Amino acid sequence: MSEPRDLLRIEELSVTFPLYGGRIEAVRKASMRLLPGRVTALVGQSGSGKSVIGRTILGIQPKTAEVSGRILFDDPAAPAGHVTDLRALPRDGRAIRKLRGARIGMIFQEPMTSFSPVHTIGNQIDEALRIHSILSPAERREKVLDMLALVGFPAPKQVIGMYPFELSGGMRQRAMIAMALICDPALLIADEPTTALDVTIQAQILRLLRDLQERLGMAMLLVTHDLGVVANVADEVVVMYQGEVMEAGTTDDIFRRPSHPYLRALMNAVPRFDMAREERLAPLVPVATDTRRLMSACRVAAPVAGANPVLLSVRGLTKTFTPRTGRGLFGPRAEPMRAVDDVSFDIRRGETLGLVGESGSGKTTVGKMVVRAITPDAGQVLLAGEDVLAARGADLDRLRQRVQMVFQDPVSSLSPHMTVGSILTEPLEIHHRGDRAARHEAALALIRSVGLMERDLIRYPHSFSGGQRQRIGIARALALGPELIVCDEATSALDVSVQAQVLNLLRDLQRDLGLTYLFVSHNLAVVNYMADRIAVMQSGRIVEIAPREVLMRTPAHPYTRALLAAVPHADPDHPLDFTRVGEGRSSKHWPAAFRPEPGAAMTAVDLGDGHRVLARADADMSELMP
Amino acid sequence: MIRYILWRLAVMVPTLILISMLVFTIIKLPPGDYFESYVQEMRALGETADLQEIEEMKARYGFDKPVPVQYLHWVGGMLHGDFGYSFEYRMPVSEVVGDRMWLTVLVSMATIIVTWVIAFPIGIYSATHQYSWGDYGLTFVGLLGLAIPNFLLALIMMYFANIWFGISIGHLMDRAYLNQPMSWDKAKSILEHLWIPVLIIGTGGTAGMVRRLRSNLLDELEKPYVVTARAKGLAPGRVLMKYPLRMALNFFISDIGSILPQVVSGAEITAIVLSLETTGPLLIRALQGQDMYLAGSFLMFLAFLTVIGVLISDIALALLDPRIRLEGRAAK
Amino acid sequence: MTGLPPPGAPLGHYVSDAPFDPLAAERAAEAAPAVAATQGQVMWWKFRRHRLAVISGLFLIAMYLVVAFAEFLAPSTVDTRNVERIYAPPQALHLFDKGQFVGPFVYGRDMTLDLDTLRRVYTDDTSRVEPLRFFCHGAAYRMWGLIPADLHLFCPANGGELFLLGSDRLGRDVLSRIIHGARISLTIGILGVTMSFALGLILGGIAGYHGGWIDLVIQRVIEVLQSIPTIPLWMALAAIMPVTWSPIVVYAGITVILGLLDWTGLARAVRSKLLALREEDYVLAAQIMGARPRRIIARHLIPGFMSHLIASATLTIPGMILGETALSFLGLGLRPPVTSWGILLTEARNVSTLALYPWLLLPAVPVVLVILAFNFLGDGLRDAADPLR
Amino acid sequence: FTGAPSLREAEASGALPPVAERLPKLPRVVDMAGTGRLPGKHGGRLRLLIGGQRDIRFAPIIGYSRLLGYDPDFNLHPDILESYEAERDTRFTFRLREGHRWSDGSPLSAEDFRYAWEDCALNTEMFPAGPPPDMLVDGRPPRFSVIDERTVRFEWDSPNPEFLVRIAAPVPLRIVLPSAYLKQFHAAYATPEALAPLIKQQRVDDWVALHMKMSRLTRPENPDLPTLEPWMPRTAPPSEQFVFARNPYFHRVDENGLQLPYIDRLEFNISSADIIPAKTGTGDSDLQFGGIDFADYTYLKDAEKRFPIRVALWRRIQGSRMALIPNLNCRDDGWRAVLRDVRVRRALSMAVDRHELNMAVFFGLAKESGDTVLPESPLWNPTLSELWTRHDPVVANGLLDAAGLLRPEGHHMRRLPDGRLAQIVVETAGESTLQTDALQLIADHWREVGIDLLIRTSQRDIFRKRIMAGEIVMSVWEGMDNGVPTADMPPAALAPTSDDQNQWPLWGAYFQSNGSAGEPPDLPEAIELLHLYQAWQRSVSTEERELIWGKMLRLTAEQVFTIGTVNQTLQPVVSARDLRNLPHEGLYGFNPTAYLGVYMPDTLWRDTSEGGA
Ligand SMILES: Nc1ncnc2c1ncn2[C@@H]1O[C@H](COP(=O)(O)OP(=O)(O)OP(=O)(O)O)[C@@H](O)[C@H]1O
Ligand SMILES: Nc1ncnc2c1ncn2[C@@H]1O[C@H](COP(=O)(O)OP(=O)(O)OP(=O)(O)O)[C@@H](O)[C@H]1O
Ligand SMILES: [Mg+2]
Ligand SMILES: [Mg+2]
Repeated sequence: MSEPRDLLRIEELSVTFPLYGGRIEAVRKASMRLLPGRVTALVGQSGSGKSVIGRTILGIQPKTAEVSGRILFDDPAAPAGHVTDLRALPRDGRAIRKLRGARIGMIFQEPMTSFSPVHTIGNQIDEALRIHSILSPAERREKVLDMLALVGFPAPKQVIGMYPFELSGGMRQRAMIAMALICDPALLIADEPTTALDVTIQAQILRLLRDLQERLGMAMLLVTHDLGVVANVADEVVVMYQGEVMEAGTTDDIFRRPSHPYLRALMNAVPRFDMAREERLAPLVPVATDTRRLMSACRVAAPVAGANPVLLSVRGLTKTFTPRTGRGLFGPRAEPMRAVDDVSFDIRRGETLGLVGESGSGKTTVGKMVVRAITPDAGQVLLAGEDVLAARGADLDRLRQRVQMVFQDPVSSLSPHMTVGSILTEPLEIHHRGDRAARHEAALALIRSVGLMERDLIRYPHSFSGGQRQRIGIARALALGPELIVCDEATSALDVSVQAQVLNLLRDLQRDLGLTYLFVSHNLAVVNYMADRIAVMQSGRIVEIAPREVLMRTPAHPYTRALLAAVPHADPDHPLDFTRVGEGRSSKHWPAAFRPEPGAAMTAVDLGDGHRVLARADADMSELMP
Repeated sequence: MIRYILWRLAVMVPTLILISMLVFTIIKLPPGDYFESYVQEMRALGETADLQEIEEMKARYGFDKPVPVQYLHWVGGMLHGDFGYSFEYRMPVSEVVGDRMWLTVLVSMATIIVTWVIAFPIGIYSATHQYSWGDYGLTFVGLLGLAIPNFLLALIMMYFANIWFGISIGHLMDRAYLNQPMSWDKAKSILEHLWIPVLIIGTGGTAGMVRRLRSNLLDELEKPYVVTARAKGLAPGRVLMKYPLRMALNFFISDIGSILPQVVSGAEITAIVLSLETTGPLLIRALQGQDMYLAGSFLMFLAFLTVIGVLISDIALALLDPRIRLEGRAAK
Repeated sequence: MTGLPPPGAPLGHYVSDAPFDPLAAERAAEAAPAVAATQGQVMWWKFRRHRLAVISGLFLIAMYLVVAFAEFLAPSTVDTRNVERIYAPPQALHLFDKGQFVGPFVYGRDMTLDLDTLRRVYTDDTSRVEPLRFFCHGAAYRMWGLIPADLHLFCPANGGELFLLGSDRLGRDVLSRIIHGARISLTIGILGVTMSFALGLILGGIAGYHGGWIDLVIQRVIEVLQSIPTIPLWMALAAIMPVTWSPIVVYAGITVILGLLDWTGLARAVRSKLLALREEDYVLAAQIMGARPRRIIARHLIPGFMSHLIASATLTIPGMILGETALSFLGLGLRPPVTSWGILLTEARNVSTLALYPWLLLPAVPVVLVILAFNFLGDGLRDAADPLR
Repeated sequence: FTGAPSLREAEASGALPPVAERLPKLPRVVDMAGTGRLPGKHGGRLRLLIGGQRDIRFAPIIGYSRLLGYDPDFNLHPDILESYEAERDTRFTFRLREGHRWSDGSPLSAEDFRYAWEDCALNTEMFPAGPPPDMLVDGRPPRFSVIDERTVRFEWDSPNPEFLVRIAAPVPLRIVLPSAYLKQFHAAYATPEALAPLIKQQRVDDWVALHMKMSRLTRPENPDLPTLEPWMPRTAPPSEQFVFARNPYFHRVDENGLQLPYIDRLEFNISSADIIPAKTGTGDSDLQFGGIDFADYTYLKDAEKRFPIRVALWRRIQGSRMALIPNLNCRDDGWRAVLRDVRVRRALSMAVDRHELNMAVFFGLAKESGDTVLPESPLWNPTLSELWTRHDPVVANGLLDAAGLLRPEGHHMRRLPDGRLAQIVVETAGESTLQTDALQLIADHWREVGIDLLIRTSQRDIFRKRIMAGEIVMSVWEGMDNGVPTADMPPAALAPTSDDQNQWPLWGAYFQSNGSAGEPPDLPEAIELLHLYQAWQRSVSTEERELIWGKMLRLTAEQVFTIGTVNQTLQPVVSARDLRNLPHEGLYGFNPTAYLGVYMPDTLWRDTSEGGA
């Protein structure tokens, strides 16, 4: 090894955005460095400038941004001592283009919108290869297929011809990872690369990244909120708050000797599996939102108190998609794909059902069918006894006010041409609630309750950070004061402190107003914190459903067990065994009783206590009990 | 897709029937008929018309029959490939068009190609260099072309082309080559004459194209997927071509339906001023003189092309953007 | 350099010593003046930053004031004639006569006939100084066709003549005719644009949003309408309009009907864009909120298409302003004494004008200006509606 | 005799006989020097611009080769005929030149007359309604007889003074047809089997249509049809250019024995009407009279500096360039009564300031006059031109007052006796700005006498319908078509004889249809005009006719049935500078001058010694 050097050195980087009558200082004199072959984790508050740093390194920050400082890149492939200041390179010039994609790969935080909707996945992944390598088309295809397999696609050949909007959130994220890695970069900027992935796949990806790191000496700037991931993969950690570096050090230093009050608050806010039911998460700023006031402006009727009747009842939901792969006019019709397969469950009023499961298992699709955004092929959705799918006219109008959804993709679910103020007041406007001033008040209360500021009301969605957008989505879902909210990965982009604030808010609302949640998440700790019962999905079916404690303590289904085993812990003393995780993911490794094989009828077997698991109808009880 | 195309072809039949009725109404709408206007025109020149022949033709072409019968006669004829008889030219409609058709297509195609060749780079330049001097300058020139009526522009260009370059006014070729078989010299002469009409007809379209392209591109340029593409190290030009441009083409593709008929109808008024040997003036004269079969058959031909163009445009749209599902909405 | 070790060295444990107060930011924001603004206000702020657009807007307002007060602003009426001053070239406006300031004036002119070429030759007579009169009584008119008056902003000197932009073949003042022509050029056509846009948006929006058989029907209607080129339609319509109608009513009627038929191109563009956009999540979100299709189209989908719409609108305007040139060319348009810029240009459509009386082409100038103004205004509006700016 | 050099080759190859055999024994010798012309030489071409295919009809009009035709002084003389005799205008004997041939070389003989009359005009399949009305006198056809190979005779019971006039007309009566060529299309000569493929090939329905199509003379679209004109068509439509080549058998020679025409070919180029002046001004035409107007003169004159062209100004022969024509048959009772009052018509005429009009629109070069004949006509009477045309608002006001169109106290505008405002709607079918411009001036003039003039434009084809229906109170049209008549030309235009006379369409229709349409005239002066015309039709001597003409002209001028404005307006005629024998001044009109026809375009020639194409 020659003399030690930094792969990337960021010195005194500042980035500001102009805003009417002011400016947003997204990054303030931040400095950090990356060693070759090492992982530096960048953690910090939502909106603290992490993504902006990532983009600025590549020179793809928005045109309006004003940047100062130095970004020194010391390419190991270049002759020693040849350090380039990336900032000084001409925008989109040849020099920087040679680095982008080839030497520095980037995984964007929002994989959902970072793909062009009109090009196939294969085409877009292949593109970097096409520019930076001299491979033949066949070789390239081979490589793309390999990469797709590596990131966990069971059928890469099929994925190559698919369009982004046909993939689930997690699948898109994996495609994004494949795209960033395809050229074996020296530096990978991974902006929350695993938020949309279930823990087993997350583990697989992390292992892949570590492999590459070891094999190719790839360095990684890992932006993440999951301190568990940090503890497991990072060598060094940089903590940011409001655009400034608050604390930096080795993983050991950070986890064992957190010094800055912010970092300590952050550590405290991590949800743990051993939390008591009533224990609350500790946000950075212990704000108490007056839940009644928040919704009084908008709420139509107070929920009926009393026993816990079933609010939402889902029976036999099924949905099949026909991929649009067959390009060209006369291509053969592609095989239809069953995304959701006979899903049934109930949620009582005031209860939270956690929905976890494999990426691409149909969780989002179920959620969308519940809110009647997608029409199921078969099945029934009953809201307090009313058929959701059959509602028309005034009934539908009422229904729309009772059920809301927080979308997994915060970017595309916010109209790009509306200010946040308009977005938040729109639902009220639609249902003629209050006057202009009252609506503005309501919007203000909503935006504050999710930790944003008044001035954000006049900004457009694109100018927010990922976490901020997600919070706007939550605020909008709350605006109408619905009874049921489908939260599809509602807090995946939030740092733990803000997450704590939002989760507490949701819990308070539930407590005070009896809100009901269908809570889709990959973060099992969060699900554990929020849910009363948890359902686990795999390949379009619910494989296990049980009350929270039961599922956490005595998971029956091998997939559930694999999931639980793959959760990374924010504790350097309990590292994840990457070599073993993910074994339970594929049904091949499952015991026969759970293995879905042609001809074998599968049913939900009741294990008592509301614990049901999907198994062969003829399976022996003992085989099923853990 | 094949099913969709077949279905659309089937739908074309009632559409075309409807259109044929409309066309027939339009050519029948003006009071009077060809013979009336012919007699009047002759009279205005102080001459007398050959009334006998006119009476004869009137009877022969069923002008005394009720309108629905005339309509059926006309449509029936067209189904047999008989497009009627031109009173003005006194020969079957199919023979009147003659050379004009390919000359029209030549002018129109040249115009369209020139329009595109000019408009695309300029539109892209204007969008990527918004509010630069180049953007303003090109916008100004383009709008100038748009703001001056084509016939005036034609007149001005002809006049000055004649005064300065000695190019004879109007037409598509030197008179010497008329009715001559195609030859090298004739082609050269056509090319020499072509640029004026192409430039004139192209001005308005080019400016429109540039402005539309510019604004559509501006919308797309900052989209996240463009940033992604840049992060892959794609050159700005390539990024532009592959992503925003393709998205911005949506408007353009949806308009193919009207391009096709334009190709054969030509810019009528400019063609009249420039005395081009194209079909535009033919159509206008036929309409003015109420040469109804000539006008009607021509309009029907245009309508047919429109319908085909719309179909092509729909298919192209679906190919361009996979989100567009023409066969109905699967998800909702 | 705070906390950053030299290249390659092991990382020390850096802890910022800046004071930390999690509530500071919030308090600071609270202290700042509240920026409660609606989306409309935000857009207005953005529009104001676009200088050229603001200037264009002001120019257009001025033009519409001219439209409103044409009779007063024009030195003479539309068809005031002076057969002694046929084809008079524009007169230069002077301020100083022989080094002496007299205010705006023109020199008197003499006309001689050249009987060989049959041309009228005008020569300035510098001994006759004819100062302009302001707020003067001149040719009588009826304001808006109602109130009789004869007050003008400026008129020629008593017994003098004033043809700042020359005169035409009947000795009518080109400037006055341009001013009067603005009235039709800037109103009727715009009405047509508005109508065709409203229709294009609504029908295209419905077809694109709903798709399915609604789309099928609307598309067939579009096909049928697109199949009929405008000129034949124009001719047919002009032919059936009762002869007893005044030309202006006929023209307005035709423009309106054309507006009713001209929406197809836009509708198809809107439709195809919406077919793609309707699959976005924010449309779903709006549906879940209970928004009606109308609202979704208007508030969520159309704005994503605003640039194209604005560009199309500003591009259609020249077509409408000059629409009657094509009509007049075919002998179907407006008739004297009604006039418009298009008419003025059509009247100048022969080579004689070009070669001998080029000032008759001056009406093209306001046309160009108005079209530029509309386009720059459009640019400003586009930017105001663009969230990225 | 000398033939054209361009035909030498054909002569040499035997495709054409030598010139002496192509000419009649006795060709018509045009005395160039004697008529102020320069004898010329063969060769060259003339390019002309036309606005549409149908304008190739100019070729046989300006070719003006007729059995007998007018000279520039409107004397009739035999042209194709060697001689003719008209006995008391009832018996006409025509004698052909010996050896005269059609342009395909077939002989012109009595058979061609017989074929035209017996096989065509009398053929009930071709003319189901009987022979053309132009050939009938008192409803009866002539007796036709072939005297010998070269002599034929037409004979009526009563005089037919219009017969020769019609034969000499720009579009002549068809009494002779190339029978040798046409018989192949005639059912009497060709078998149905022979006709069938021709019918199919020409895409017509039957042999009648086939014959009609192949024998069209007025619009020479069939290049195979033999002709007697100086140039014969060489282009089959559709085309943008129509070429007419010299007729090798043309029957005229100059005094040096050169066979006419001098010019080898005419090329008619189709241009849009709008740019004909422009193209003329850039030297794209060698002889241009159609499609250009007085308003273009300045431009054309200007172009003389740049291009080898020459602009001449001829005089138009209309009785009035523009006339206001009150419709005495209009349906509006109030206006009809008023307009039938001669005082009103006179007042309206006197209210027009013709001088201003002349100055504004015609540079003062036109003549202010009523709608009557021009000085070039032997029938001209200067007092008639001036009758009721002086601009005198005082007299006009007096006349209107007397006619009961009173001005209420304190008002400027008059009212009709029925109380309506005296607003007269004048309709034009005109595309010309000249009409609308002039009307605007007249509107001002009439306002002086308290009459409000509104201009309205209708489409040309519905204009006629509206006139017939009486919906138009007053129209604008040109005055008498032929302002240079001789006494031998029929004065039909002055009497109610046709439904296209805008002043009395219904009376005209009544006469035209022999009483089956329209209304009988009920205005004494109109009735008298009709009687005078009928008297002319029965007249046999020129003196008698002169008398009748004189009476009719005076009556119409007195009665001001049409309000003329100016006449003898100028028409630019542009020619290549090296073109010889085109008079610098001439009369321009359709009938009887056949545009340039009477000035013999076959005598035009290009003086190449001076350069030019
Ligand atoms: N284009 C932009 N215009 C204006 N402000 C912006 C823009 N992009 C980001 N910001 C602001 O800059 C700050 C930093 O944003 P950034 O996206 O880097 O946050 P982050 O640390 O990635 O947060 P998260 O964890 O929520 O993704 C935020 O306050 C955001 O509102
Ligand atoms: N519009 C569509 N067209 C075709 N296939 C689709 C479409 N939407 C979803 N799918 C498919 O349906 C399956 C389920 O998708 P869904 O989005 O419900 O997964 P998910 O459980 O939400 O996954 P993730 O956790 O990754 O978000 C996926 O395999 C996806 O490819
Ligand atoms: Mg971020
Ligand atoms: Mg999902």
